Parts: sequence; structure tokens; C-alpha cells
Amino acid sequence: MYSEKVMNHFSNPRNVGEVENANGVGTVGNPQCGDIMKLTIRVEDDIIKDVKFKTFGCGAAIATSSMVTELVKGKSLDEAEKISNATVAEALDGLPPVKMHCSNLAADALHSAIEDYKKNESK
Amino acid sequence: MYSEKVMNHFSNPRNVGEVENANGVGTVGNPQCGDIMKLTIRVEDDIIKDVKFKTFGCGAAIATSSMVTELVKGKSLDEAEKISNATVAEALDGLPPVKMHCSNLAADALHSAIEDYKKNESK
Amino acid sequence: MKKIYFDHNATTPVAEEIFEAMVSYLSDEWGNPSSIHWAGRAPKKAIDEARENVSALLNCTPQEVIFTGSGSEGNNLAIKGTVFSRKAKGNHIITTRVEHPSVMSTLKYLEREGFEVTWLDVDTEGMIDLAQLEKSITPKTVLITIMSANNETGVILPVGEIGRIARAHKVLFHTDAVQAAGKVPLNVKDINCDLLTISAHKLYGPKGVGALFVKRGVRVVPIIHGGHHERRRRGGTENVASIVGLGKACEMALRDMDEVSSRVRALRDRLEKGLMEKIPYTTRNGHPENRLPNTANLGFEFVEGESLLLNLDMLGIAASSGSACTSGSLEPSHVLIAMGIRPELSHGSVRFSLGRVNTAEDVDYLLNKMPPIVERMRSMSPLWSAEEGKRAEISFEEKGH
Amino acid sequence: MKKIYFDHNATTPVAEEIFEAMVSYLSDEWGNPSSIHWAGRAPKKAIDEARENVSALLNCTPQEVIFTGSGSEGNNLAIKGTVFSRKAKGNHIITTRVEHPSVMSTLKYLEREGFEVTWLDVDTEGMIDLAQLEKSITPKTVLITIMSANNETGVILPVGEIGRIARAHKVLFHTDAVQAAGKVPLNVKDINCDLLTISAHKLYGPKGVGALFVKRGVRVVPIIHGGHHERRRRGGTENVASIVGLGKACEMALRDMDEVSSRVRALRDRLEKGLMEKIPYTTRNGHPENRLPNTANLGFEFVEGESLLLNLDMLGIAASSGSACTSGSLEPSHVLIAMGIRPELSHGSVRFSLGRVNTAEDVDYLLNKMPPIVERMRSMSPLWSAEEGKRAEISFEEKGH
Ligand SMILES: Cc1ncc(COP(=O)(O)O)c(C=O)c1O
Ligand SMILES: Cc1ncc(COP(=O)(O)O)c(C=O)c1O
Repeated sequence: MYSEKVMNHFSNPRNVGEVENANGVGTVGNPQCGDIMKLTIRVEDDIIKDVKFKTFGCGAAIATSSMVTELVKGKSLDEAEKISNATVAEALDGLPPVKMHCSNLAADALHSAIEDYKKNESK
Repeated sequence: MYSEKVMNHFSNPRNVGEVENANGVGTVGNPQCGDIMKLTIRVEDDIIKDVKFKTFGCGAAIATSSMVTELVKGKSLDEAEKISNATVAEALDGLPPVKMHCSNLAADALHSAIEDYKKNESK
Repeated sequence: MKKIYFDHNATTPVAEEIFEAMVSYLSDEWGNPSSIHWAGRAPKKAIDEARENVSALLNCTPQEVIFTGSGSEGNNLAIKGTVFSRKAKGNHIITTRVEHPSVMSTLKYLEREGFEVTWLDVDTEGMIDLAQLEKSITPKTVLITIMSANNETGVILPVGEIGRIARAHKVLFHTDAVQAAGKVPLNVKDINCDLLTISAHKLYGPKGVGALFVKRGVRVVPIIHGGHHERRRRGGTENVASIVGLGKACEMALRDMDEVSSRVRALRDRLEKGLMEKIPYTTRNGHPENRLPNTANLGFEFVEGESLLLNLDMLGIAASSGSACTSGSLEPSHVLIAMGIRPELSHGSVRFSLGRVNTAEDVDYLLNKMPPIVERMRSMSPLWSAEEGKRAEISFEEKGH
Repeated sequence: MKKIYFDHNATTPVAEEIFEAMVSYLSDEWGNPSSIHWAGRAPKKAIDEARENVSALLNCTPQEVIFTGSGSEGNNLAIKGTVFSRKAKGNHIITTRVEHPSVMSTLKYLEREGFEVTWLDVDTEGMIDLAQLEKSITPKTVLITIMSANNETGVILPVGEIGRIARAHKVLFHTDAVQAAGKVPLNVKDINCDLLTISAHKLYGPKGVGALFVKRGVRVVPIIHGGHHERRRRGGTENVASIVGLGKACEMALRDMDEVSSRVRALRDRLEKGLMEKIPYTTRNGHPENRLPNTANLGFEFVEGESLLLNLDMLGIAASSGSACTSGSLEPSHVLIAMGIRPELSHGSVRFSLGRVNTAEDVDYLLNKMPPIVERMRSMSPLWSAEEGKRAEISFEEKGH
């Protein structure tokens, strides 16, 4: 069902956990779908210095979470904001059609974390 | 589908043909069903001295024709008249249900031949 | 005893290579293709491949193939699955008088449910009149269902033309290609059909599995509701081994059809010519050219079919009768009756349907053995006057029925 | 890699003796059982024997058995085949919220066709309320369809009592016994049912074949119309090999059930007890006693089922999820939801269904391997606070769906 890349990220997920001294947190999901993702980021000088995730979800949810952390680590906020759920799916060599909608929320979690960071900054 | 006895009479039918000097002929059947039987008898002193059949029909039709000739040969008309289609089927160890109705007309042919004989006599 | 099989339209032997392909899915690879774990993986892959094979034979996409549990199910799904949901548009269906029971009974059921069915006549050679077909179409017509080739006579119907007419009038067209598949080329694009049925056991595959082609965009309502299987168009855990068998059968058919068909056609012609020459009062039922290469349906006057078949069977020769005598019905064949053949003659008709295993020796064995049988039976028949070598004058009381 | 199969409710391995029984009907004895000649004889005899075997398991007569192409087909035939022809009497059907998709989708279809369906609730243990059932019966009720045992939780429903209630109110009663068959005794006389469905591939037999018991005198309208097969109640050339497999499966089930069930029950209890002891926050879904001896459905809080299953699969352990995640639907299990279980927990529920091949070593392997997996997954879960060893406080934006 899943591509090799998905299975690789699933069985060996990168950047699991919570960033200490995080200055941005995004948590999105839907318990109906069975997927909840929490992304924590440490932004310094508009650069995402560190990023970690915790995810309750299916194989796709975990793999996309892992992939998004790899994609954004070291990127500027501007660059990170351009990443969409589709970008993540592509980076994983695709997802089964039924997984595209519910389980591919990692980019949403990222944007939510960035928004949170900006809100924190502007306080 | 057929009992051994049916197959025996079918593959080795008794009394095929037409009795020479027949004094009774019965022909019954229905081309829709695909069964037509012709029975010829020679009656002397109220005894069926000889009987033969010709049949266009399925395995059951041929076997019942053959069996009825065996059953009545040498019998008195009174005895012969008591033979029914059911008697014939029984004597063959039964027939498939679907064959009971259309293909089991040999006794009818016999009765028709006896009637024919009586009509000829009374002339 | 010799065993010679001339009944390939009833069912075919399972080809060894098909059997071999199936075996592992009945032993080691018994998993459920919907399973997420190891047990489901090989079965899932196997049915995907089978779907490719079926679609290659029919020239459609794999997504257009629904696996079914038989040709009969395919026909039922094609018909009921389309007309019920189109009731708003109309309730008129067009078919012929020579369809297989799985189409005929379905349509008779629909008649009782308020549908109107036009049963097109066929001529003495089993062909329909296309002008008649076109005239029958009304604004209420929702479906035309006409077989590609007839199972009893082998007559091939002009499905290409039917498809064009259906398309022109925007009416759905389904064809029961159970007998045509593997014997003559089939191509859903050429036929212009929206739905097409096949069955594995006429293709040297297993019984109990078939496929229905449903053209992209044509909605069918399931007759077996259930889970997500077959894109929600047919519920039930997939019959993996049999589906693999069907896939292999389609692959074989595509590969071998030309070679097998021309070989079989020569044997069929030899058989037909031989019997017609050797046995007087023998007639051919069905169109002389437009028919399957493997089928000969011959009427032997003055003898009855079942008896003839039993006699052939005692010599190891398997053939079948136009009449469904053995199957619980004593009606003469509806196909031959529709062609205007007298009931007695239709009762005396025999279908010889050849296949890849038959040889010239098989045919010669029949040509030697059959004439004396018919002669003996005729000598027993009240319809035949042996002395004069012609039809006997006979009158009889109508009994039975 | 080790391969341990705990998913027998999805499908079972084909038993060697069943495979052996089938083989000849896929090779030498490929004939059509309706044929009059030699090729049909052995297949005809074989399906007669299989019918005897099925009827022996269910305690009915062979004439009361209809062979089908799957459990799903059996359920569809039982339901549609009875209610459509009883429309004059009424249009009300009673069922539960925990039926298999083949029953549920059929009834949803019938709702769209104008039938009224009462969906009985179940309690937190998956049991229905018989008083509720009886109250739901109206003069318009034509059918009660309630499963014998649930496929996800193994909960056994009180079919004996349901049968008595149905009988008292002169309402037809159908039970989907696909999961109960072979695991607990089934007897149509005790159950008092009019129709009962089984499927071979849950009984160590092949996929794509099942049987429907239809009590003498109960009329069913075919869903697959066709020829004379199955006393005109199901058209299509008989799937001889698979029917033989089903017959053998029923014979085996009758013979081995007591022995296998008590052995499997002990293993299941060891598994369940072991996991509940070793993994905190584990709950059992379903009635503790009234359930199949082979099934354990356990909810592991704070982890998601599909991930858990993928992790188990990587260690060769096959189990399945309450949720039909893999099957194209992302809804949590309708069965667990009907039992009032929270969506997150139902997403984290796993069904272990054991079978005759499982051993104590299999169970111990699971008991060793699974706790660390759950621990690792919980440490990754935002719903779990590792530090405090309890549910994490978390709020999130609703996305998806
Ligand atoms: C309770 C229940 N009913 C019906 C079915 C359907 O059986 P089949 O897969 O043979 O269609 C299943 C299994 O899939 C089942 O578990
Ligand atoms: C023309 C035709 N259609 C449909 C069928 C039905 O196929 P199945 O036996 O697989 O149900 C047959 C053969 O039985 C057939 O000859």
C-alpha cells in the first residue's frame, strides 16, 4: 500500500519529540480520522533551527510528520510557509489516495506552528 | 440421473418393433415434450400374446416402453389394464422427478392399444 | 473407455497452466487481499495482475473490470445494475429471443417488476434484423442487451453494428460475450459496448468466476452490496485463486486464440461435413458462416436428442442437446424454436462444441460411431418408416404436458 | 522472518485436507454437473455430497441449502430475496448497528428504495436489548436480520431468543452466521431461524463460496437469475471445486470444533490476559463471556491502530484493526462507535483472532514483542504524557474530514 519512502519514514521516524525552548507549537487533527499531529519549532533569526513532532495517527500521518521536519529544518520561515501538504506527499513518492485528505496534515501543523511563533513574537 | 434398471432397458430395449398381425395399436405422446410411443399388440383369447414398441423419446421414454412390454407379455387384458404409469416407473426403480410426467406414457400407450383392440373386436 | 469431449460450450477442462497458477493461492498464499499485513500482500498483487490480464483481452482499462462470481452474475449485474437506477429515464429494454437463461430470466423478472421488454425475433439462421432493432428503440429505451455469440448454435451476432446503433440513440449496450470470448476477437472499443460479460470456465479456467466490463462513467448499482471491494460495485472477500485463474485464462486466450481457432475450425468443419454426408436427414442449425469456429449444431430427424446423447455417452463421446432436457425442463430449446425449427427436430438436435484438446482422431471416432447409432434409433422411431426410408405417417393421442 | 497469524476472522489459511479435496475438481474432474454425459457425473455427485455436509453442520436438510458465491452474496440474497417479494405485507426491517457491511449496505440501499429499517442499539458490551427488539416489531415488519456473532468483537448475540421472538410474531428471521460457524455450535432448529448465512473462507476453506440456509417453505427471489441451478434460486454453473471445499470445511468444523475451540479459547485468554497485564491503559472491547472463543478486541489508549498493526507486521505478526482504515474508509469502526467507545480509542483498537494453527509460542512472541512497540508509540503520541504516565492535556485545530 505505502511507498518504500513512506515505510522508511514510518519505521524510522526523524525528529520525534518536543523541541526544548520551542517558540512555536502547532497541533492539528481530527480524532474522527484518528490523526493528531503536534509540531514544535525553535525559530531563530527567521530560521527554523529545530523542529520535532509527536503524532497519533496511521502510517501516512507518521511518515508525513517525519518528512515535514526533514524538509523544514534549517529553512527560513518564508521557505517553510511555501511547503504544502502536497509537497510533503510528493517528497514521500506519493500516498494512497484515501490517505491524501485526512492523514496528510503535517504541513498544516507546520503552518500552525509558524503562526503560533509569529503570534508569540508580536506579543 | 437414471437408475441402473432404466439404463439397462435403455441400452438393451426389449421387444422393439411392430407386431405382425397386430390387432391393437396405441400411439400417444407430445412432440413438445419430445416423446412419442407406439405400442402394437396381438391379443388372443383375451391374452396379450405379443407386444412391441417403437418410441421417439428420451431415455426414460425408451426404458418405460421397454419395461411395459415386459410387464404385459402373456398377461390377460384385465391384468394389463391395471398397469399404470406409476407401476412402470416403480418397476424401473423410479424415474427422475422431471421425467415422471411427460416421458412416462408407456402405460397410456398400452391402454390406448387395448382400447383399439376392443374397438376392432366390436366391429 | 475412450473419452472424447465435444461439449466445450458447456464448460472447458481446466488448462494445466491455469491450474498451476491458481494452486499457490489455495495453499501458501491464502491471505485476504484487503489485509494490511504480510498475508494480504501477494494476494493483492495477484488480483491487480489478473485485472490487467482481463483488461488486455478486452482492450479496456483495469479500472473498468469488475470481478464477479460467474457469467450469470455478470449478466444480472449488467442488466439490473443499470436499469433500476435509470427508471426515471425509462423502463424499456431491448433483447433477442435467443439469449442465455441468465439474461432471459433476468428480463422476465424485470417484466414482472414493470419493465417493458422487446424480444427481437431471429430468422431461420439465428440472425436478428438490425432495422427491426433500430425501429424498436423508443425514448424510453434504457438498455439493449444482446449476446455476442449464441451458446447453442454458435451464431455470432452483429455486435459492432448494434453498438453503433445504441451509441447513435444514446442507449446503453450490454453484450453477453461469455461464448465469444477466447474464440473470436473481442474489443470493447470496436463493439462500442458499455458493458460486457465473460466467464472463466468457458476459457479453460475455473468455474465460479467471471468479469464484467463497465465503461468508465457508466454507473452500476451493485446486486451484492457490501464493503469497499471492486470499487464498491461488488461486495465480498475477493476469490483470489479463481481471479488468478481468470486472469491466466485471459492471458492464454489472447496468446493462443488465432492458432487454436483455426485448428478447431478445421476440425469442426470436418465433423459437420462428415456427419451431414454420412447421416441422411441431417440439417445444420444456425448461420453457415457467422458463427463461432468451434460449434456445430445439427438436427437429426426422427431421433430424440437425450437418447442420442446417452448412446454417444456410452461410447465415451460427450456432447449436449439443444433441449435442456436434463436440466429439469422438458421444453424444446428456446433458441431453436425462435429460429422456427419444428419441436421434434429441435428435440433431435445435438450441439458439438470443440476445443483445444480435440484431434482429428476424435472427430473420426465420432464419424465412425455415430451413423450406426442414429440408424438403430431411427429403426426404433415411430416417426420413421424404415422400409421406405422416409417420414412415417403417424397420428397419435396428445398426452403429457 | 517469523509469521504469526492472528487474523482468522478476516480469512483463514486453507486447510491441507480441504485443498486436497478440491484439487481433482480443478484438474481431472472439471465437468459441468448439469451435463448428461461422463464429464458431469463425478462433479454432480461431489456437489450432492457437499450439500449433505453443509446440512449436517447446520442441522437442516440438503434441499434447504443454497450454494452462493460468498458470505456477502448469502446476506444479500437472504435480505433482498425475502423483503422485495413481501412488500405487500410490509416494508419494515429490524437489524442492529453492529452488522457486517454486506448486511448494513444492503439495508441502507433498501432504505433508499423505500424500506424502513430499525437499527437496534447495542450496549457498551455489544449486546442488544431483547425487550427493545420485541417493542420494535410492528405489523409491517417483514424481516429481522441479526448476526450470530460479531466479526470485530466476537460478541455472540442471543439468536435463540431472537428466533423465538420472531417466531412468536410471525416475522422472518435471518442470521449472518459467517463468524459463528465452526467456532460455536450452530443449529437452525435451536436458533429458530428461517435463513442463515455461512462462508467457506472463515472455515479453512476457499474464498468465493458460501451457503445460505433457507427453511423449507420460505420463498426467496433470486438475486442472480438464470437456469435451473440451486432449484432456480441461484443461476450459474456450479463452482464445483469451491463447493467441495465448503463441504469439506463443514465436515471438518463439525468434527473438530469442540477440540479446536477449547484449545483456541485457552490461547486467546492467555493473550488477552497477558496484554492487559503488560500494557497499561488497555481495555477489552465487547462482552467478557458472550463471545467467540477465538477473538480478542483490545483498545490501546493513546496509540493509533494502523500504525500499531504496521509495527506488528514488521515483526511478522498479522492482526487487524477495528477501523477499516486500510479499506478505503477512514471512519472509525461502526461497531465500536455503536458500543459507545471514543473515536480515538476505537482507532487504537486491535482485533486478535486466533485459529487452529496458533500455538502458545505464538502468543508468547506477541506478549514479548508488543509492549515495547506500544511504549515507543506512546512516547511519540501527543495524547500521552510520558513524564506523568497519563493522558496529556492537548488542544488542537480540527483539520481534515
Ligand atoms: C460477519 C460477516 N458476515 C459476512 C462476511 C462476508 O463474507 P464473504 O467475505 O465471504 O463475502 C464476513 C466476512 O467477510 C463476516 O465477517
Ligand atoms: C452465453 C452464456 N452466457 C452466460 C453463461 C453463464 O455463465 P456462468 O455459467 O459462468 O454463470 C453461459 C454459460 O453457462 C453462456 O453460455
